[in-house]
Amino acid sequence: MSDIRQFQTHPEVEIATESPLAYSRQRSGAPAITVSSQVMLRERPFQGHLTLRGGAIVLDEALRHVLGLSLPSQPHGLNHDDSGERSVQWLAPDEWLLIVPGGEEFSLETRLRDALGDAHVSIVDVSGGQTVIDIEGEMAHAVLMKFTHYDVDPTVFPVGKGVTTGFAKTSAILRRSSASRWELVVRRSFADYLYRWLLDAGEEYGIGVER
Amino acid sequence: MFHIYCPYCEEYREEEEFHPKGQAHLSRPEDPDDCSDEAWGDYLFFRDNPRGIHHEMWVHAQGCRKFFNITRHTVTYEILETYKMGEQPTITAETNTARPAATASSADDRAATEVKGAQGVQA
Amino acid sequence: MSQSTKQPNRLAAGGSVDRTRTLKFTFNGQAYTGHPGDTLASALLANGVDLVNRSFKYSRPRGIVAAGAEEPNAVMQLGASEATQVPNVRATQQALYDGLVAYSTNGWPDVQKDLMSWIGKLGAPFMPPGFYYKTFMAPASMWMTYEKYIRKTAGLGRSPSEPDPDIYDHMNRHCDVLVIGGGPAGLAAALSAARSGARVIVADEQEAMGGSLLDSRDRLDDQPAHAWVTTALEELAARDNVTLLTRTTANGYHDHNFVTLHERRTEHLADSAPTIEGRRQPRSRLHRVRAGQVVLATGTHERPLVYGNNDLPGNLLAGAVSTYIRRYGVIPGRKLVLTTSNDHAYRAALDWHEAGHEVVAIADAREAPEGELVEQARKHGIRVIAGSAIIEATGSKRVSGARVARIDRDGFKVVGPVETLDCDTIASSGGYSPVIHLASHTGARPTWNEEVLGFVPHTVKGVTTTGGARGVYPLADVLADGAEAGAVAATAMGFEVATEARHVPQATVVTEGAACALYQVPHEKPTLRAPKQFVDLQNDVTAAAIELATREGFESIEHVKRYTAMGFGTDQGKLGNINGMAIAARCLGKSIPEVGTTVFRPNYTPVTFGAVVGRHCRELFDPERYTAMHQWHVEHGAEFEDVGQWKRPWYYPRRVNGRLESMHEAVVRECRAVREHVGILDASTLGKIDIQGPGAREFLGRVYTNKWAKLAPGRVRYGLMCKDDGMVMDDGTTSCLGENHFLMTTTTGGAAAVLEWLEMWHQTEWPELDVYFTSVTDHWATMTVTGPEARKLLAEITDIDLDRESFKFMDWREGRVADVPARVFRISFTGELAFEINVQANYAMHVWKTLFEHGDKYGLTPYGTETMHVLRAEKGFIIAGQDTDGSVTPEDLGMHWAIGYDKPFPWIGKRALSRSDTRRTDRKQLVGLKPRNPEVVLQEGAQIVFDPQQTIPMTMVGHVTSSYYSPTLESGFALAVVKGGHQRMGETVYLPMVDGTIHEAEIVGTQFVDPEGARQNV
Amino acid sequence: MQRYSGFGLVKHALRHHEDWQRQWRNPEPKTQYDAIIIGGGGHGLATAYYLAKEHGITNVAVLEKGWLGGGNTARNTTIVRSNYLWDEAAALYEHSLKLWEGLSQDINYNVMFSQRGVLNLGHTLQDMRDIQRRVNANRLNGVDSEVLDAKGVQEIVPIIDGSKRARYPIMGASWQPRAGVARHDAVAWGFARAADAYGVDLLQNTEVTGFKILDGRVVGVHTNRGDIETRTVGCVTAGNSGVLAGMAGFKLPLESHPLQALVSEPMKPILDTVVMSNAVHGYISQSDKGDLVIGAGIDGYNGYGQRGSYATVEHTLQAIVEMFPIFSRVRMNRQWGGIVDTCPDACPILSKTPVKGLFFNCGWGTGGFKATPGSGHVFAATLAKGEPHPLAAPFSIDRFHSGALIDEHGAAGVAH
Repeated sequence: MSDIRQFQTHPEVEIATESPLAYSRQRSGAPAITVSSQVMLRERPFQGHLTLRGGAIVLDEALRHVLGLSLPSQPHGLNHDDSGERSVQWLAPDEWLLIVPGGEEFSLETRLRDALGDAHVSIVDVSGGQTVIDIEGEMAHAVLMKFTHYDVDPTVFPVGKGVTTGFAKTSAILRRSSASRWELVVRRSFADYLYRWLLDAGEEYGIGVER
Repeated sequence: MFHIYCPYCEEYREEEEFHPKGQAHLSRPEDPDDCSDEAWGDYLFFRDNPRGIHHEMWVHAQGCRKFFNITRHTVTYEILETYKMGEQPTITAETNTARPAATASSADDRAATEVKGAQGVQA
Repeated sequence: MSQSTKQPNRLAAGGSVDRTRTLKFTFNGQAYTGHPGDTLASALLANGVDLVNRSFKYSRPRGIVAAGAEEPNAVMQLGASEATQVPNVRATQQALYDGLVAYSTNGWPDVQKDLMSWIGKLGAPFMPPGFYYKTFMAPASMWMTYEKYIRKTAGLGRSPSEPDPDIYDHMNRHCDVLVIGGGPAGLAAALSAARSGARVIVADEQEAMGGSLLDSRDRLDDQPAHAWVTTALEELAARDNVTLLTRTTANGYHDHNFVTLHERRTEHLADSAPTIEGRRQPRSRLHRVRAGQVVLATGTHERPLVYGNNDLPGNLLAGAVSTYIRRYGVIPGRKLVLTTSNDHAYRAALDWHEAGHEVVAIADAREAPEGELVEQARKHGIRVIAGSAIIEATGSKRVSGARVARIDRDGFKVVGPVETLDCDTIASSGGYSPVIHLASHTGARPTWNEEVLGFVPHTVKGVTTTGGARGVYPLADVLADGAEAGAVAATAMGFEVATEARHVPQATVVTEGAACALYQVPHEKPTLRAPKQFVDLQNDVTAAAIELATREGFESIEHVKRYTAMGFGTDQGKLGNINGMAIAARCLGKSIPEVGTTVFRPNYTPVTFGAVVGRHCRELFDPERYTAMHQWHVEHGAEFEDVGQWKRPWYYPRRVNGRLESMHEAVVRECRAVREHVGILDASTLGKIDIQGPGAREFLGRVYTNKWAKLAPGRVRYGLMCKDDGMVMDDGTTSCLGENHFLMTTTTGGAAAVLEWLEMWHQTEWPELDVYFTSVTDHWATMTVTGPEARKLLAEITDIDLDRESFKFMDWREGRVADVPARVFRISFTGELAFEINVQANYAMHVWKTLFEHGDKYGLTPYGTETMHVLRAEKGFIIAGQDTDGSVTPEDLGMHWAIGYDKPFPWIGKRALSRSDTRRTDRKQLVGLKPRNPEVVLQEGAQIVFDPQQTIPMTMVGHVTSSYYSPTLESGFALAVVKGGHQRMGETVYLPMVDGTIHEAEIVGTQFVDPEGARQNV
Repeated sequence: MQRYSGFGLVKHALRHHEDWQRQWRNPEPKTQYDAIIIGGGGHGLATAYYLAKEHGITNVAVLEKGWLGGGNTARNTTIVRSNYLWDEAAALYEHSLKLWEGLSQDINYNVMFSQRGVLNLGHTLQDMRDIQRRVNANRLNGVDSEVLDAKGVQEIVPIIDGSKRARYPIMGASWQPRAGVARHDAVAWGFARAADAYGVDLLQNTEVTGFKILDGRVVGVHTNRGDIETRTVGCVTAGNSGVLAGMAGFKLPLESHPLQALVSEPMKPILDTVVMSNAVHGYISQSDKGDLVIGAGIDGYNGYGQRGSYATVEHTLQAIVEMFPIFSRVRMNRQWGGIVDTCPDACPILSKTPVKGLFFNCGWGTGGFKATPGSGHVFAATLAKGEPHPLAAPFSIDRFHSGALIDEHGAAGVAH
């Protein structure tokens, strides 16, 4: 075995998967989106999530080389590739979150490790432990204001920013990937709590869930 | 409710994202086996508890998870600076002797102190 | 119930109520009407309701005094149904809505015929301040009985007895400038700040913004003042950078400009928040605001004068009289006498006169009052009696007269004959107190300003006080001051404020004469013998009480307040505190600032618990964390145990012969399944930390007590973690995945703390070690398959070679389980053959279900935490936090084998183990206990003694930490800590129980089942 | 001393209350005292009282930098109980509880000690194990205590939500019937008046600015009103103890933290016992005036500002509404904060110090008010004899070096 043991989590055959919100939809339902819905939710599960830790310079080089994506060097930076399907986000001075289409994460990790050589870094697959919830609609930021003490005024939270901060009684990652879309990256075990919180807080605005 | 400048996130965040971790700049004795019980007890349990300027360690638990230091006045609760682990404070009780040791009524002189927090301090 | 449709005190015109619409409401069961725009107080006054409550201590009749937050008397019970009851609502701040139901909070059988008033009248002389400290002491045994009766008189309103049907929420807000108060100063500040581009929030507690301008006689830009309010609000509302919040009270100012704003969203509409298109909306909302700058434009509160019987219904604040007339079109009486120390209060007399009612006289305490308002009054033919004041009101349930006399303020005596004037209303004004509450919430002490005759706020960083709140009173000055304050605040936030942004309207200038200092009005009799002169109306604190307190040696104002209860009501002494201080100062021969200062605490006005709680209640009180198999557990009838925030299956009761198993039955069955066949546990909640880097191995050696230098890839080791005081904090297994790659597991409850612990040591002490820690708790789902049949079952669905030689105990392997890539760890917490299967959580349900598809024939049984506890205890495996309590060392646990004393680095906890107390041989040590009677299951927490004959207090030598019935042993058994227990094997200890029985048990080793460990090694 | 009684009250009423005497004098400081107590809070005043009453030492001054009883005595939530886990702590608090039981009569001042019982709720299996352990220990130590199940809790407090609906349903509780509440200010005033009657000088607005130490022994104190000689000093200054220890040249294992409390508006009686919950973090009782008196947890940072973080208050009210959903529409009137001096093991320090003649009584954390008479009683004995009273002996500073801590975090967990 090598110094670091990578692990391909995906089976070679088709296997039924359950997203972190599978139980929640059954327990709490998913209110339909109507014309009067001012807030809409959508889960985007089963993506590849990798936590990168290490020095910014080597990681940036490797990431450019492998994905053509540059590492945000400034706090709270969020970069997307041209397709918009792959993103890398600053989490801490030595930590970034890479989100890619589901299934890419293993080979991506391998390629990154190849590119990184002996550099002291850590790459950890956390795909099973996180999911992404999109929040859209004219009152999306109002729901977020109930949800987090972070300043989510669209005039001061630009597109391309992402933060880890408190949401109700836990924490999550909030990103603004486009003018109209906010993304919450939540941990699996807290997903149900956060989902129920969103439904409750969004009731006033006719919140609906894309099914 | 403190508004704390995280020197790693480079912005102010709400107190709820942080955990206080006690006195800053404690260091574990290099050779514990050489310590007397007295010295080891001091390291474990005896902390500065000033009424006035205090250096304390906090962790940005709901953010970048980094530990850092804060210089804070324990009566006015004013945060005078925040700085990264490994750096030294620029404001101490000694450099700040212009301010009298605070007494119960001296929340008054809160206005007198300048905040250096926003930029943090690069050592 | 009779219906009164007339509103005898409603003026035909004036005010901003909508006379075209009628609202019905009831007060004390009597039906009344009012109009949109009314408060409950203005509607009651319009209906001629004088008596609204009985006082707290003396049961004296009380009426409405004020028109805002400072009202002490009109404190009501609201609510049409049991669940919607709200205690202690101030009628002056409650908008009238159709169907409102209100009751007085005191008075029995009712407020008119209150029997308690007789007790109040007869008993009053015996109830000086602090009387309860001086009596009810004999005999000692009677206090609880006395107290029962004292408590019966307690309180104002009552709590509902049913849960709240409404919801509440929070809104976190950020702004550059928060303006508190939407009166002239606040609006001017908001305009100048907003025009600079700053993000501005304006909060005002009233139903409409405008503050004093809503009932002002002044004109702005040659229009009525309220017209300018409309213009200003239109401009602000049109701006994207401005948020206007009406019915929103700034209740607490906290450190670093954090302010809580309580917005009453539906309390003006109905008893319970109406739904909108079937959707619930919050009854009220708490805004948690972090402001760059705060502008306090909170205005003033008028102070009443303190004279005899000043609490009779019909005694009002002068300003309140104006407000009721001008804003609500209500005149609260027919014949008015005004008693004042200043010009401003003359407005009440002028408004009264203009409303067509009689102003009998104005008693002005100043020798030579002069000023435009005084002149106007004289011009109207109103009698002004200079150098005089009302010394006493007369009447029984309503003012019927005013006794006016010439007074010597400095000598504190009446110096002329007393004239009794016939009247039904007395308006009084002793000046104005800046509303400085918020500025002192963080401990800054206000200072007395002799010119203003009031306390003004001390400077607070990031806060600008403006207008009346800092003692600026003429309207033109207030507007200019407000505009300046807004500009200062915006500038401080980096915005440029142009000159034209500070534009304010032109105000008419009214010249006012100087006010004089007057608080308590002297009476012919000394204070202790005079009719009651109230200072704090809500708490029935009189001038005499304050005098008495000072006589008894209570000289600090804090002592006076506490001894008399002054300022401790729901109005927090907004009317009375300054008067009380002045009276204390007079009694002590000191000046007001010498007596002390006044501090306020949040809240400015009371806030509903529900609003503070917001959504963090009921189902959302605390997160519930679930594993990927949770739904299966629910569907299979699991009972759950709360472990930290996780919901873990506790046991799975089955329906047997139509009856659900008890926990004991289920656990016996589950235990047997594991020991005899195979069981499965959802172990996903264990904390899992991925550790990478060349420094990982060294790091593990420093934070664990045992050795890690030689753990090879493919191997797993148990580790024990201490704090530097030598006490066990957590434990778990760590696997070597690669030379520089480890997977650490922690206890379920300890996961977050351990990760933070590792980060702390790395970041603060050993940054030179190249290592990174990442939580993977949620990424992996973990299922433990354990029991003699575990290998057979797993073999059916895995490609991993499970042979005991190639996959040894404490090895891990990777491969496929149910086609899903898995890491399988051969570790055992049950003492049986066991495999811990880890798969990516999204595939977990498939793997779990597949195991059951194949497991049926082996008797695969899901088991919960209770069975897990029994099985591990039979093996003597500890649970950190249950068998340890922060005072237990690894040595105490008998885990010498896990202590690497000879490791080169002085690992965390090592040094502390050689302190004198940790070296004692009679420390409490972990042992097994075998009850002499096998049917006995000792109580967890039972205390242990060596000598059962000893009388109480007995010498306790330890306690039971874990105790269960073992289906394997067919006996109860326990783990316990016992003093010097390791050296006492075979000895008998005793466990005296609450019911008097004393259990006997033998001290034995901690491994009850398979001490050789053969079963897990098969 | 004018004796207080119901009869006396009537007599004074007939004279329009014009003849009440001062409850204590306002004397000038003398130049020398046999003993000086620094800190005029409940503990300091009790110490002075028992020094005079039990040990005949009456040439005593209490130095108070502000007003008597103005610190934590005036700011706590007045809970009195003795159901602590460890023998040493239980003995000390039970000693105190016994003194509470006769206190009003002893000092002729009704401190309104109301033995309405205290419930400590358990919400998890581990809570219940800890409760059983503590109750068993209490009983064998002679402290009244019992374990109740959820039904038993509901019987005592019918308005509590005992259903399974709760996020952390109530599983049971410990119940100490002799525990209760008292009127905090009256305790300070009653001890002050009784000590004054023995001739103790209560010096308010008198701040100690330093110690006179000769050859390792204290010989006097410097104050803002001049120097005073004495060879025995007892420091009872709670949150400020660290500052005074600094003046004497040594450190204490103490940190001063904010501890917050709040009250609702007064309401008709609805809750006639004390309910505490460590697990959901809140405790509550209803005063004789009708306020719900609610205590919050300790803020984690050091602070002398007599205020803490708003989030702490939010969490506490969440817990209260979780336990008592019917209080959702009740309104919070006031909040405030005190400064609690906490030791690493959540137990106090009653100890000699490196300076001879100088003793410290501090570190009570959240347990201070309930200990007032007991603390004063054993500390007075310690000062009088120069050696720790047997109940005080385990609480020496030495334990932080030997490791013999008395870890009461379980029993003291949340403030109370």
